Amino acid sequence: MKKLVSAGVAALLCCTAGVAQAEVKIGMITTLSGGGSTLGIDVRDGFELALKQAGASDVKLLVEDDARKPDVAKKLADKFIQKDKVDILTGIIWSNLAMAVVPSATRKGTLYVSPNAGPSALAGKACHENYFNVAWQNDNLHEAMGSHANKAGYKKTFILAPNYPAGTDALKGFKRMYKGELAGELFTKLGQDDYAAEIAQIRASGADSVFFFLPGGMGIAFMKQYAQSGVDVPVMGPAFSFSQDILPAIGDAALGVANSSQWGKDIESEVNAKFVKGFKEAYGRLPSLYASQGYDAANLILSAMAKADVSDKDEFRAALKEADFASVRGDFKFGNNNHPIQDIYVREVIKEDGQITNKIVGVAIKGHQDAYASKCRMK
Amino acid sequence: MQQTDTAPQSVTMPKFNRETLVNIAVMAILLALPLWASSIGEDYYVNLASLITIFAIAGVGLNFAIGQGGMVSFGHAAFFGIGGYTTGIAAFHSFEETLFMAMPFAISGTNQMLIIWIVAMVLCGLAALAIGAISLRTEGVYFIMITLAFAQMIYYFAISWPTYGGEDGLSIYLRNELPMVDAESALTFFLICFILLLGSIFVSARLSGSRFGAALGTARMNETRLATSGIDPFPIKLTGFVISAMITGLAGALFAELNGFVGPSMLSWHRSGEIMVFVILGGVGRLYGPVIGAALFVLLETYIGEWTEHWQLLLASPCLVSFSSPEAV
Amino acid sequence: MTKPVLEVKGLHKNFGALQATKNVSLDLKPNEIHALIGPNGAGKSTLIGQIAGWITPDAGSIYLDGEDVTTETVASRSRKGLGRSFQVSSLAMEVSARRNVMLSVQASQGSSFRFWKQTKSDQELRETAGNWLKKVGLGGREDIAVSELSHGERRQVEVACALAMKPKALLLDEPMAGLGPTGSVQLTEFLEEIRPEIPILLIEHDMDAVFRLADRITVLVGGAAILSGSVDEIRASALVREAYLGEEA
Amino acid sequence: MMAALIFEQILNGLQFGLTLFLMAAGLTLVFGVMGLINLAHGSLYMIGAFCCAWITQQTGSFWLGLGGGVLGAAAAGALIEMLVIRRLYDRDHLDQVLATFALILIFSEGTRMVFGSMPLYLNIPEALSGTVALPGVEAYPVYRLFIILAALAVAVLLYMLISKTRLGMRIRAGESDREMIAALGVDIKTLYTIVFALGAAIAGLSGTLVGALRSVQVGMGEPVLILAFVVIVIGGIGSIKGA
Amino acid sequence: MLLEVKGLEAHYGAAQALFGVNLTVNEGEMVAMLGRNGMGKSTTISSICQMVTPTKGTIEFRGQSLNRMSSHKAARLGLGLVPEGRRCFPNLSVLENLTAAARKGEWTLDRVYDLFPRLKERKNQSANTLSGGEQQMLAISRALMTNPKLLILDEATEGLAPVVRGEIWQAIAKLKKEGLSILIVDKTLKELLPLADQAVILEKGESVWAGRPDTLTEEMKDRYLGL
Repeated sequence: MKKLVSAGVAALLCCTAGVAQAEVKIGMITTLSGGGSTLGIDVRDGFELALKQAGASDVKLLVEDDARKPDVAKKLADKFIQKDKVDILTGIIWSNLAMAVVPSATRKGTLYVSPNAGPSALAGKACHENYFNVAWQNDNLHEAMGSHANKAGYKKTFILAPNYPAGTDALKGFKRMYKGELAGELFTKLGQDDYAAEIAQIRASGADSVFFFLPGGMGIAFMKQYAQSGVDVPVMGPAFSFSQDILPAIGDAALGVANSSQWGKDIESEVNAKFVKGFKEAYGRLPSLYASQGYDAANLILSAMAKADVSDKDEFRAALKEADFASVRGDFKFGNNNHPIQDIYVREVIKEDGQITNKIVGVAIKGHQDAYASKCRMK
Repeated sequence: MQQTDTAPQSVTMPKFNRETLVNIAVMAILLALPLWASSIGEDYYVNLASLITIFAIAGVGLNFAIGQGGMVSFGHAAFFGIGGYTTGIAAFHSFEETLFMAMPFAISGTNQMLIIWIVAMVLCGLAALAIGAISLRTEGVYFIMITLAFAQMIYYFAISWPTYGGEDGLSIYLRNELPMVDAESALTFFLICFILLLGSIFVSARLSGSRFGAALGTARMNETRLATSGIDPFPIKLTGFVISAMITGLAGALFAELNGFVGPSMLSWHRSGEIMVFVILGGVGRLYGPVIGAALFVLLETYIGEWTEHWQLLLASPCLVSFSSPEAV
Repeated sequence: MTKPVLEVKGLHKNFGALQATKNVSLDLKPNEIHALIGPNGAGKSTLIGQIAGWITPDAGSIYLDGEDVTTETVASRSRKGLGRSFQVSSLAMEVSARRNVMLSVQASQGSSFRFWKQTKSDQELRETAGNWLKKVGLGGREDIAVSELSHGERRQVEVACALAMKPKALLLDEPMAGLGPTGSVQLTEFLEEIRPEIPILLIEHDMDAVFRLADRITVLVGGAAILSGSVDEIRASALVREAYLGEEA
Repeated sequence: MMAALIFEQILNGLQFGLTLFLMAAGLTLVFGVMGLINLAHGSLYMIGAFCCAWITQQTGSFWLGLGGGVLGAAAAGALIEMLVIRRLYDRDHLDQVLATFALILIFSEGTRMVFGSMPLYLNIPEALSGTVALPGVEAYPVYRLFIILAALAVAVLLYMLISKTRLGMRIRAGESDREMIAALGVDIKTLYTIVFALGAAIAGLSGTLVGALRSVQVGMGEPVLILAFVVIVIGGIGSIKGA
Repeated sequence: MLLEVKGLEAHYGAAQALFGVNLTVNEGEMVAMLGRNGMGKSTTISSICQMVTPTKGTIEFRGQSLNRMSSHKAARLGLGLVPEGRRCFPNLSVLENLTAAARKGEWTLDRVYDLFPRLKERKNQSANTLSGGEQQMLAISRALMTNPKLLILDEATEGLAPVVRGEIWQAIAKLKKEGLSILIVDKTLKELLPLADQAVILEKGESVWAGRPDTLTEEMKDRYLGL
């Protein structure tokens, strides 16, 4: 629907490089309005930053807002494929939107590089050679948090997540690793912004800890209301609940909370330093993990473009699968199902120079691959 | 909408007044553009034309209720959605090779469009029968609100039914099939929709001109007259409501095929409002009005949406002026 | 004694504390015009509403041609032969006079669930309707939209609609109102003309017309029928003068 | 433990119910007096919340924001009444529905143009954050309690206004016989504008209260509006008691 | 001259109800408008009060033209209407009915209660629980509370018991004596004619006769007003 900054990067940089190969057209469908817009904006900004830093003149990026609605995302995908004839689709934040778009798009021969959503179906039975996930399989960060909960000695955790594919994956992931008992398990409505009832149940449950996965505005609303509720059970969650885009909105309520992430801005590497610095300079704020995923997605595509022509689908796919790029998170490679095998860290929310942010405090799981890879028929 | 009769002998001669010319022109353009777009390989525009056509069918359905029967339904998204979900659910079971219902009624999914259309229309008819039977006992605002409330109930029901996607909706990975033709082809699918649009307009015109149509029209203009003439308004209106819902339901089934996706947004009250806008933009009660309305709406959305995200503002402002000025459209 | 076409027995209707109809009984015999008069607020509209079927009485019954129709709907009473006109015009304004009458004709044929055949090419239906319009004096005006007709002409269309149902009894609610002097004279003459065919229950304020037309007059005051009798009896009645005009004669 | 949970949930339900009541009261007021079905009522809720968010950001005072939210919604209500709604009273309900539907689009898009599509988050003032102990519940958020009390206060004030003041008498008189109250010299147009602005102010207040709790964003009024409609349909249109 | 109506015509939708009504009321005068039911008396009153917009003719009140004036402005100039059917606000109490539209002037609650003591007894009762006569008293008092220059009474005694009628007539006589200008429609000529200073007869939407009531012949009464 909404056309935002798009036509862009290529046009800006057209004068610096000669035409090397056919232009690659990328269609980005992401959430730029409503409660989940911070995620989409960070993915977009990270993606654009990578293109800008690489001086990629042969990439044409088109960006559209899906407003977090599956039908809109589907419509945009059709438009990108049929009208704009893009080579690669990317950008979807939400698993339910991904499920509406990805299977039919990849089946029609369009490549899809996921910078965020990684629903379990697409990692297992319904994996596809045209689908690459450069972020994580949905369960990953939650699995990491489950193993962290064991280490932290929690015995009675209350868990909640929104009722959509990523939400069910999240709780499944947590439970896969967590060894203690559950004080309660709740699925909330996607986009819900009043958690009075849930908080009351947490209070009544006698839990010793709370694990929650509520991305975007939902997490802000939950944490603010949780802080006011007077319930003082420690909370933990995946990075999504404490990512840089929403920490300022949550405020001091988040301080000291543990969360799991495959990335942190304090990972020491040349490429990460370049990314964090470049992001701050370009947008005047700290990057979130979503931005890092957008950045990696763009770099993955650029690495493939250096090796193969996009018009040769087989060759280009193979180039993507090699994942021959420097990821900001450190080691990165694809498993058989085109999902990452990577380390996952535990971070803690701290205050640094007056800004609330995250700091890596340890590694939760090393070289982790998702639980669905074996169900995928790809090699 | 002055339907002043002409002398009987001239009835057989079509009147070539301006409205007729506009109608013919609109239909010709609607047919010609996708043919041309398809010939140069731009399926996107073919699908855009299909979308217009499908919305027009939905509008024809609602127009029958509002323009002919005076029943201002603010819940037609319910029928649009039921039509859509019928397609989605049938395709889902056909794809997963599961049964829709276990014993004692084993119903398997199907990917045959003809069957799906019939089932969709029947289901919409039944839903309309139930909704209408209650709603039509009220009038005016109450009718508007009750139809809205029913549609909302179905919307919430769809959201909370996880088997069929709940909030996330259902994807239809492969378009369903029609005998002898390749419905997967954009142009073929457009032609199917176009024929169904012509069919629905024809049916709606025939019905309006029939004895039943005369009774339904009187129910709109003056219900007292109808009752005084010895015709119970309720069954007449209910039948009209059901027919209207069935046409809109067919549009919903086609919409699901076109998008390859059904979701609760098909059932939302915004959708009801949009279908109403098609009817109003084209002129309430005008047979071809919804075609013009749907075309305007889709083109505005597509092209004004290209250069400003606030296209709805541009849509709403003139609407507001026309609805609130003394001499309406 | 001829059998009454329309008979009302002991009708009661209360609206909250207000007794709008108090034990009203009256009848309408073949070939007669029975006028119902009374001051404003005497309960005439409520009574008519009950006879026509818009209002359900609390007690009492209504017979049409010997059949109890007390619980029947408006439409069903119309089908069974109760034609009526309204105080405020009740026609479909946007369509022609002929279309309005055609509806009554099709209803009298009991065929409103025919979906396919087009009415505009249904010559029989059109002509039947046209004949009724000619009969009420609207020949040549059949195909004009009702909204374009004068008030008097609309009254004529209403009567044509009622007649097209081939009613057993006519209920006319203030047909003279708003007609102007010439109009009411014309309508009076027309009612005279049809009296032999259809008995009429006439509610009217225009006393000239009432006295000229009525065979019998019933006076309704405060929801009760206080007197029923011939024109001369009513004219002479002190009771009526007192109740109706507030005079003590 | 169980009893405490139930009691807490009852309070939460009460808070939600009262917010709905405020919406429904405004809607029924307008419907009862003017016979107008106003779909854009949810937009006034949103406008209240945005005014509050903006003023709070500018001044740093939530209380100024709260006042501004109410006044802003009332002003917006008065404005649309005079520009648009006034022309709709004598129109049929189809026109009313469509015109107010168009108003929703205009308000939503207008707000989006001014404030963007990012949700805004309000900070609750110090005095209202934290929890209180209530009989049965050891800790209940002060702000939620504040919403309950504020909504109850508004309900009482509204009741007083309608039943005790001259304005209220005129509103009720207009409800039963509009022509007659005009014939006695009451300016019905102004009365209607006031009633509409009043309904808008109440919507704005509930938007503001809830917006601070949750988030302030475009379209926030619609789910509440739809629920309020359902409440009204069940409670019977036009009666404030029903709401 | 307080009120002057000239050549008034009015329609209800397509139906013409008034075909030319002329009427004048002088300061301090009581004018009776006579005619049978449906002859246009109430329509004339509605037109004066601008509840019906006249299609032709002029209405002047206190030297100002009322044509195209909104109904509440006309009322504020000093028209006090006691409508046919009383039209009290049923959901308001007696006191509220009286004060809702009251305007300052010599008529106060106390004076109204003096005129109709029964209203004082029932001041907290809601209007729909009153008897017909009490409702009539309320309607008259309600109009008085707006402190009108001209009181317009439309069928103020219709459908009332004789005793109550008497009470109402007494009150009307009292008002007249105090110098209030009154335009009155009533069918009880016996009480009306001795009180009225002038009379106008309406026949089928036209004023056909005007003059002093004592010059009204029996023959005319019978022709225009009788049964």
